[in-house]
Amino acid sequence: AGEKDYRVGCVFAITGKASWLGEPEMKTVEMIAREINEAGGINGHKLKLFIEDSQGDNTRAVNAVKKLIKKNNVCAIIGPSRSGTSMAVIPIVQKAQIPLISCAGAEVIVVPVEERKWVFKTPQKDSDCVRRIYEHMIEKGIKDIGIISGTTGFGNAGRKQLKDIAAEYKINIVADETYSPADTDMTAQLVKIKNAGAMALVNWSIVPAQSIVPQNMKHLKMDIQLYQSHGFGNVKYAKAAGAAGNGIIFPAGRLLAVDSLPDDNPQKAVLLGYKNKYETKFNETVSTFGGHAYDSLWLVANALKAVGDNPEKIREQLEKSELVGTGGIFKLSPMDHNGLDKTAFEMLTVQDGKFVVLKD
Amino acid sequence: MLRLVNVNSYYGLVHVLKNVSLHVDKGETVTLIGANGAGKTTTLRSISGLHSVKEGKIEFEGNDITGLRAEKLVRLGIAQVPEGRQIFRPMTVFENLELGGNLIFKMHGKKQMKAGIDEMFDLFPILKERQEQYAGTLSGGEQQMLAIAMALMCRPRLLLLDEPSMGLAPLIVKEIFKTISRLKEDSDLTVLLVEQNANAALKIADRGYVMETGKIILEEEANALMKNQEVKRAYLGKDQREIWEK
Amino acid sequence: MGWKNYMGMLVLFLMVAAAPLIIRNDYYLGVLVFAALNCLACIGLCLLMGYAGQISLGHAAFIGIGAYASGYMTVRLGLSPWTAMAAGIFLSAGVALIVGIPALRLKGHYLAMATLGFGSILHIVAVAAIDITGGPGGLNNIPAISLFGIALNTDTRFFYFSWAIVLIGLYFGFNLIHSRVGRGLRALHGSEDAAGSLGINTASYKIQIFVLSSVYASISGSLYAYYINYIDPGPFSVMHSVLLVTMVAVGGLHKIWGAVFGAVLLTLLPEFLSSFSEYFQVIGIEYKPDYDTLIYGLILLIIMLFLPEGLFGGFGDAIHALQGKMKRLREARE
Amino acid sequence: MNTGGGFSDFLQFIFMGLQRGSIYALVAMGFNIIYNSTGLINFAQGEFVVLGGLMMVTLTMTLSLPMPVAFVITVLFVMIMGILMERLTINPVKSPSVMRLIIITIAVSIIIKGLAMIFWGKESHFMRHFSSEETFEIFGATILPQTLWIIGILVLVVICFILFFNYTMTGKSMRACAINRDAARLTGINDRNMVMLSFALSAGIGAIAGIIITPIIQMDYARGALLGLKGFGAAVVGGLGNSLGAVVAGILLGVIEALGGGYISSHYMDAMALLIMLVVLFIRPSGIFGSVEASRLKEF
Amino acid sequence: MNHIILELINLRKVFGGVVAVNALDLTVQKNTITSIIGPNGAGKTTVFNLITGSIRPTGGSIEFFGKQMQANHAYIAAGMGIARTFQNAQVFPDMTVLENIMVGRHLKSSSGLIRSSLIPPFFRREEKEIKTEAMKRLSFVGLDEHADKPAGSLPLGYQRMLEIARALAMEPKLLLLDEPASGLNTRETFAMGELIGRIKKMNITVMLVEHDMELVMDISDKVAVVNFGSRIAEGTPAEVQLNPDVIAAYLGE
Ligand SMILES: Nc1ncnc2c1ncn2[C@@H]1O[C@H](COP(=O)(O)OP(=O)(O)OP(=O)(O)O)[C@@H](O)[C@H]1O
Ligand SMILES: Nc1ncnc2c1ncn2[C@@H]1O[C@H](COP(=O)(O)OP(=O)(O)OP(=O)(O)O)[C@@H](O)[C@H]1O
Ligand SMILES: [Mg+2]
Ligand SMILES: [Mg+2]
Repeated sequence: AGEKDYRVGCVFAITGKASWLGEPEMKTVEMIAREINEAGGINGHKLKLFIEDSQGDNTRAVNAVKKLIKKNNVCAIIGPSRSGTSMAVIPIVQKAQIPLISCAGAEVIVVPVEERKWVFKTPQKDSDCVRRIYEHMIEKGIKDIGIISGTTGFGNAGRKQLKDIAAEYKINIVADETYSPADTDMTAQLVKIKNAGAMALVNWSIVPAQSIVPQNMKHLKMDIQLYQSHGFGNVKYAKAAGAAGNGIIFPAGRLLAVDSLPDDNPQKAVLLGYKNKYETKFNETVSTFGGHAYDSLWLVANALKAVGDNPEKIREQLEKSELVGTGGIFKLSPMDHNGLDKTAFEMLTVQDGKFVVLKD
Repeated sequence: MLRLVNVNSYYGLVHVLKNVSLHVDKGETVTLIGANGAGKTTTLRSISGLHSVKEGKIEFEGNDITGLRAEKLVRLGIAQVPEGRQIFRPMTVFENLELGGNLIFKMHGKKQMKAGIDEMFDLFPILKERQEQYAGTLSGGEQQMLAIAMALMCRPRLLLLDEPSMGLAPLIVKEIFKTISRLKEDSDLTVLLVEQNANAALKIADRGYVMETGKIILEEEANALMKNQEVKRAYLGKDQREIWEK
Repeated sequence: MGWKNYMGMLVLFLMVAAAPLIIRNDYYLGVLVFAALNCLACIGLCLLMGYAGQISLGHAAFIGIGAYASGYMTVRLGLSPWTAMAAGIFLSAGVALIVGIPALRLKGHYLAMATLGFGSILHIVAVAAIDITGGPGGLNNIPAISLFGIALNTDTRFFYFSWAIVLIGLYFGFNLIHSRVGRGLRALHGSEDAAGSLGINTASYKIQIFVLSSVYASISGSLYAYYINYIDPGPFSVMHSVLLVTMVAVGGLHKIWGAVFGAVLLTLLPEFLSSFSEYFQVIGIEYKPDYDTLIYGLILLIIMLFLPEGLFGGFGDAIHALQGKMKRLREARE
Repeated sequence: MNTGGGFSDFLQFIFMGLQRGSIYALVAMGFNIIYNSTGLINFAQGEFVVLGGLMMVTLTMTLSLPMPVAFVITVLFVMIMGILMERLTINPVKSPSVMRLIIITIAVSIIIKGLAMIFWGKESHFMRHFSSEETFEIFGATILPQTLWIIGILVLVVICFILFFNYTMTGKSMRACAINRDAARLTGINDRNMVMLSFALSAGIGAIAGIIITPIIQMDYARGALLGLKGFGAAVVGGLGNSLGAVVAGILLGVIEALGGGYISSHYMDAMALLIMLVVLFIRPSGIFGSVEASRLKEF
Repeated sequence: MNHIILELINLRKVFGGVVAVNALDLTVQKNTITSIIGPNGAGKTTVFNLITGSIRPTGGSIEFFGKQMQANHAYIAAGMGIARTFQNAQVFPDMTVLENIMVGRHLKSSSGLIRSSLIPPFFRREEKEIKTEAMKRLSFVGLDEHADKPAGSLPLGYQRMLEIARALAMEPKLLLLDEPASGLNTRETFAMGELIGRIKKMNITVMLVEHDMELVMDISDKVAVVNFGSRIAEGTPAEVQLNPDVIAAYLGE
């Protein structure tokens, strides 16, 4: 004891329009930090978290990050939760030279890496997700597809990736629709997709409204295959979709289907540990979103353990970190501030409101 | 019937009524005259419960009614025709009258209310013609008639009239004053009348009060007031103004 | 002729000049920058609402126009920030003119709805027109603006810059309300018929002031873009318009100073609340940010319930009441 | 694969529009009721819808009460919230200006949102449909039984309210209060009761909207604002204070959204609906059914 | 000498089903006081609204200084030199009495939005001039001591005076007064009559709508009586008073 605290900042959308992301993230980091401190801290230093609520709002997020840096003197920052808010705070951490590990999905957050020296992220890359989906489609002989995405930073980035990578797989996008996060009925879009002759549909979104898509499809008696993005990573979404959710296919980290993983999977121990702790403590199912915060915090904690709380050293350490996390097996490098590839994904499917690994 | 004892009222910090005391006996018509801004309207609003009284006491038929809200007082039998034609402008004339009769409706049912409206149509035939028109598009005089009719629909025992003749054609003014006298005789209505047209008011009144800057400065029989030199000089104009007021 | 207002500006000027000497933490200066940006938009809105009596629930759209004009022209076209800002002003003014001509014929809630609809439409366009606005992904790498060759890229510099612009905005505003035009605006607020009968072209006046207030908003938006160097449609939503109106109303609708007070207060309030949460953690009670919304609402409610003329008005009323009491006391003594 | 072709699509969009529009219409009517008795726009109207939806979810899904019982309890609960709101925040205001009251309702909406977040959490809640979830087909377009429930309930509510406001004394008295408080009081109308009643009624109608829509759209604490805005749009475009106008404009809004999304572009579908609404307002400055004359006779 | 300043020719206005003004002909001579009287709802205010361009006629025309008026907004008529007061006094309640009158100088000053906002008021000559001119009108109607009160708090009689002062600040050629004495007591009405007399002396033509017959008969040069939107009599006060139609429709026995 007597050692100074290691100060780490967190910015999550705890309330407001993206609270379904920020809430599990906050719970997770609080849980892990307590655990670390109860075990004696990091090299005898207590880990002190400063958690700010961005409300999913750019201005708030900017203020929060500044506060963490200027007032709380943190040595690293975890978050923000959303792609847009992450983009908004990048100039600040770049200028202040404090490492930031975003929990948001879009790949542009860490690309181009030369301009994002201080920025890292733990969620899997959207381009890898797209590739996994397209590979599965090719296997199934699907050529013409429709895409539908939510108009958020995440949806927008995914939509771009879907369109950019389609040619690579000779996939033909016959319909490209969007819906706003607050929308409650996608019938109009789906009818258009149906008429365009799509053989499968990809729904790229992170908002709860995404679970309305399968319901609407069912009501319209559309029976083409529905793919979702890794933004579907909360079993509540599958439950909300009800019976209509059955058979949805989506790539995701293995956290969601840990029960159906073989025992020799290297991630299994980590996944089970996190899942069990989280679910007993908060009495709700884990989501991949909490997992992103889990991975981020452990990356920071490990770096702190290795080099102490100098931000520049942490940054250098992060660039060579390796971690078996919930999102996959991270291998970061100066050229790759995410460190995951497409093997981080497992193709999952929904069965009676549960996620299971897709068999074929 | 009505008694005000040392009533004081304010608008914010402005002291408007200063120890006003007056009384109106049953069946009497009393008029309150005074210059612009003397506080006549405020007196009426204080009685009818639209304006709150800071100090003093108001009694109606022996009961203390100070501080009661306007809608309660209407039930007790006090109706006011407010200054400036307060009617429901975006509603039709007929609906206005119905609303005026909403107490009758509640207590005696629809038939009685309809009968009341018909009475008003007899009294003011022009309203009958205009019954489907929005009240706000009536001419000034028509609006004033409607306002009086609405107050009468409450079947009051005490009627407070705030400048009923304002903006009305001479013929109508005469009608209205005639109506007031008639109502007074027929149905034993007690009236407290505020008028700028002091001559006409004093003619139908039994008694009068003169008000100046928030104080009652004079109380006398109407006839006596009309002859009072001071009053003549201050309110009744330069000479006799008898030509147009028969 | 409004000497008090100009004195007030002097006081504000001194406060601004001294602030960075007292407030050593850049974070607080940063919050005050956002306060300044909101002030600017609110001053314009106050001229429109408090003086001319026309409501706008779409003002965030003009902030957005300023921000996107600045973002687009600097990032995509490589223009200088000042040029881009000027272009934003012209664009806002143009849009305000086009929207204002039909919309300002409407009154009250109808006008509110029309401006609200307009604001939502622009927000949707910002989301959907990906080629120009970057869509939900936004525009990044917006350069900092520089003045006399000094890049305004630190919080202190931008603090002075933004508040200087607020002071200029105030100066214009005060000049305006104590002029022929300002009186014309207040007159049409009081009675459009009477104003018309005195030769005031009420329609044209309403449009002029709408355009002017859109310019204030546009500048605020441009500064926002140059300050945080990244924009996406989020901050320009209808909810922000509602917040602006709330700021003006909380401060007191009928005084420009009210708008300043309201904007500063409601910008600082959430930051106070989040600092509060730390305090509670220290004394051991678990305070969650979840309660922020609730407390924010409660504070807003209490202000509106107990200070009818808004904060600034309430301030004035209190002084007034005190004066009245003193006077009565004096009278009583005599 | 799809056989109906053009017409069945069109019908599909119409169904979708009706379903959306009905909710807008109900919210708009809620606005109208309070507007009619006080002249103000209650920005917490959307929050009533949310409260209705969430309460119903708790009663039916968590406590497993039968639908009709839960329905009645929910509506009563939200009506009490409406009354509380009026008693605690609107009634005490001494010298009400419309602007001030509107900001107060904004504050209340924030408070209700905050409370809902604390009690119901932040996630979306879903609920069983009233009857079967199996769609049936009409000319190649599919329709959910729940949509029929929504439309049916809308029609019922509309008829009740039109009758109430235009043909009952209480309804007219409520309108009178909105127009001229003092004059209303002088005819013996208890203005305070009228205002309270209007809050109760509009909360009730909001609750109904929340209850019937939740099975389809799910419900979370933050939904209120958007529902409120759309409803406000419908209320204004229909002509403030006019129930029939609210219904027509609400449904119009819903249908335009659906058709725009279906035939033109989903990216701009909300914008198109709003644009048409604006054009309507510019042509008819007092809304579709609002009387120009009547509105000129009203103050703000 | 008998110069016609305003001429209404076959003027007609219909509101929905109501014919408010019906084939009305009327001439107004320069520097006179012309009164219009008639029962409530006869269409007097409507005539004023037509002259000032705040509503458009259904038929007929209005000629001002021999030129047909095309004004379709009130401000255009004001620009031509027509000022008015309203039946329900319309002051700007939140502005002070002096400011109310300063608004009346609108047409006599010119600085626009940009010039106004650039230069502070105390450096603007125009502003000083507006103020002195407004003060003159204030004294003219005798409201000096109320200059700094909010206009809304004035008693009605003073509000009417204020409206007139405000209209005079425009330096109009023609002044339309809509029931300036309503709500005034006998003495105040007398003062109002005297005020109107002084206005006439300033070479301003006055049109008056009023129900106070003594006032009308005292000061008018010419009286026109309308009923149901049509003229039923016209002449000097003395002639009109004795006209049986007028007595039946308006004055009463
Ligand atoms: N809302 C108000 N706020 C402030 N002062 C007011 C208000 N209403 C009236 N007053 C003031 O109170 C005083 C009395 O006004 P009141 O209306 O009672 O007079 P009145 O005798 O009815 O005059 P009038 O003949 O003009 O109707 C006046 O000096 C007036 O200026
Ligand atoms: N906007 C309108 N819509 C319908 N009818 C109207 C409208 N304006 C006026 N009227 C009608 O036109 C007629 C003339 O109205 P006007 O106001 O000109 O009368 P007036 O002679 O000024 O009466 P008063 O002496 O009572 O003021 C009235 O019957 C009135 O109801
Ligand atoms: Mg009075
Ligand atoms: Mg008239």
